Amino acid sequence: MNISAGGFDILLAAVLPLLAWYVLSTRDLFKAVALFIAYGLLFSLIWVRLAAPDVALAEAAIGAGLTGALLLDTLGRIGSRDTSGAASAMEPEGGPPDARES
Amino acid sequence: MDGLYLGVALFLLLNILLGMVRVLRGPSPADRMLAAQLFGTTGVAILLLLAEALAAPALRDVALVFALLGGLTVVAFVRRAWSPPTQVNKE
Amino acid sequence: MGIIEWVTTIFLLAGAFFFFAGTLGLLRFPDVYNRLHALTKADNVGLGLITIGLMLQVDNWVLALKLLLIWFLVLLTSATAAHLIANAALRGGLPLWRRP
Amino acid sequence: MQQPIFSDELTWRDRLRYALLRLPLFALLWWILIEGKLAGWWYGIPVILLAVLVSLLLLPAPRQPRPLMGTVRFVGFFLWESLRGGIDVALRAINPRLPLNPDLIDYSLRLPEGNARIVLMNTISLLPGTLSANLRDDCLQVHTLDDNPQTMQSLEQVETVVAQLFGIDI
Repeated sequence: MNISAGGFDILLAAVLPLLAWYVLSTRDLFKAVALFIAYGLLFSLIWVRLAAPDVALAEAAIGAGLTGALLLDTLGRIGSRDTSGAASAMEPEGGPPDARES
Repeated sequence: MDGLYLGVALFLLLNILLGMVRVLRGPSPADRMLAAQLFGTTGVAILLLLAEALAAPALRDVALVFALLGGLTVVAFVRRAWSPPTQVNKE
Repeated sequence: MGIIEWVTTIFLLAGAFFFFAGTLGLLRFPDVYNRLHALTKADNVGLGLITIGLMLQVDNWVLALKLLLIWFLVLLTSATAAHLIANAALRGGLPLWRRP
Repeated sequence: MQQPIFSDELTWRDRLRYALLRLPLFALLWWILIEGKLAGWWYGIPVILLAVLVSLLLLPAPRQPRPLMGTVRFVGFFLWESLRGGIDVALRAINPRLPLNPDLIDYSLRLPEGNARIVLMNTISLLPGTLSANLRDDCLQVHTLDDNPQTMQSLEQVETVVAQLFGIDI
């Protein structure tokens, strides 16, 4: 039991700073938002391990969910096409796809 | 049994971290949004296991929130963030 | 361990396997549509198996109902989310991968 | 958003009837959520009433009574097929040769517009090898993992089961 629990904690503690670094350093805004949502949910797991389920609830709902949705909305308004990665990914690489314009 | 619960929970956490590679690599925004879904389902499973192992029933409510938030972020993504060039913004 | 413990163990391990397969599909499948298949279906079966495994262990049957409710909620949201993402990708013109 | 809050199609007596029908359902849901404790009712009663009100706003249309056999058959079918779907995709994912032959197929719906279609689309997304991608008029675009003639048949089968769930003849 101790090994698994210890491994769980160490893994969380090791990955979270790395993820935080990625969120801050990435140039692609959309990628940053997606990583931020993942970061919030992992953070909520940390609160769970610290025996604070109420804080975990708040972190998941406000930190990841609500803030994530607001950030996505903001991104839509400022136009995510300006950022590097999102723009290039939107262009179909070869010929028109099966998508029909709706 | 608690050892089994924690072991499976650890395995699922490793699974999420492996899935994060897809978020980092993309290539499209839709690929990255799959992370929300990954966390929605896998996070719920982890929390249910921890609730049993740590005898903390409140974690089931956290799992409930996880389940709802995955859907919420995906809706926000589809309706707001990702307005494809072919589609005229009708807002 | 009694028989119920063994059954729970089997269900939990099977569930973990499906989660692993889902992640594997997420990494290996060639485009967003295929990845959606892998993630939605494999993870839902995984969560379902883990839910059943845990339901066998609870001492209060209302709790078992709650676990079932949570699973049903995840089922609903992930099916809807998968459709929304696929729809957005299609309208956004993400090309479909076909076997060459 | 231009619609009035309550649509005028229903009389207040009808609304009261639906509210009374839904009340025990939401009470049961709350009871499950608080894990059968008795202490939560002080918050519970207002929340349940609010939930009934919101449900009347969001889903005012009266539901036809569901045929019981159709429901049972649907649940069984759904559980079995979603298990098959999970196994199918898991085997594809762990197979080193990655046996995928994806395609986008058109399926013309026989079900009428409404909730039945939503249930059908969500069900298709969880069944083996199919994912509903786009709905335009009566044509549903379905993404399949493996393009073979059986897919059409299984789609028709799903539609039949969903139609039975709603008691619709197609």
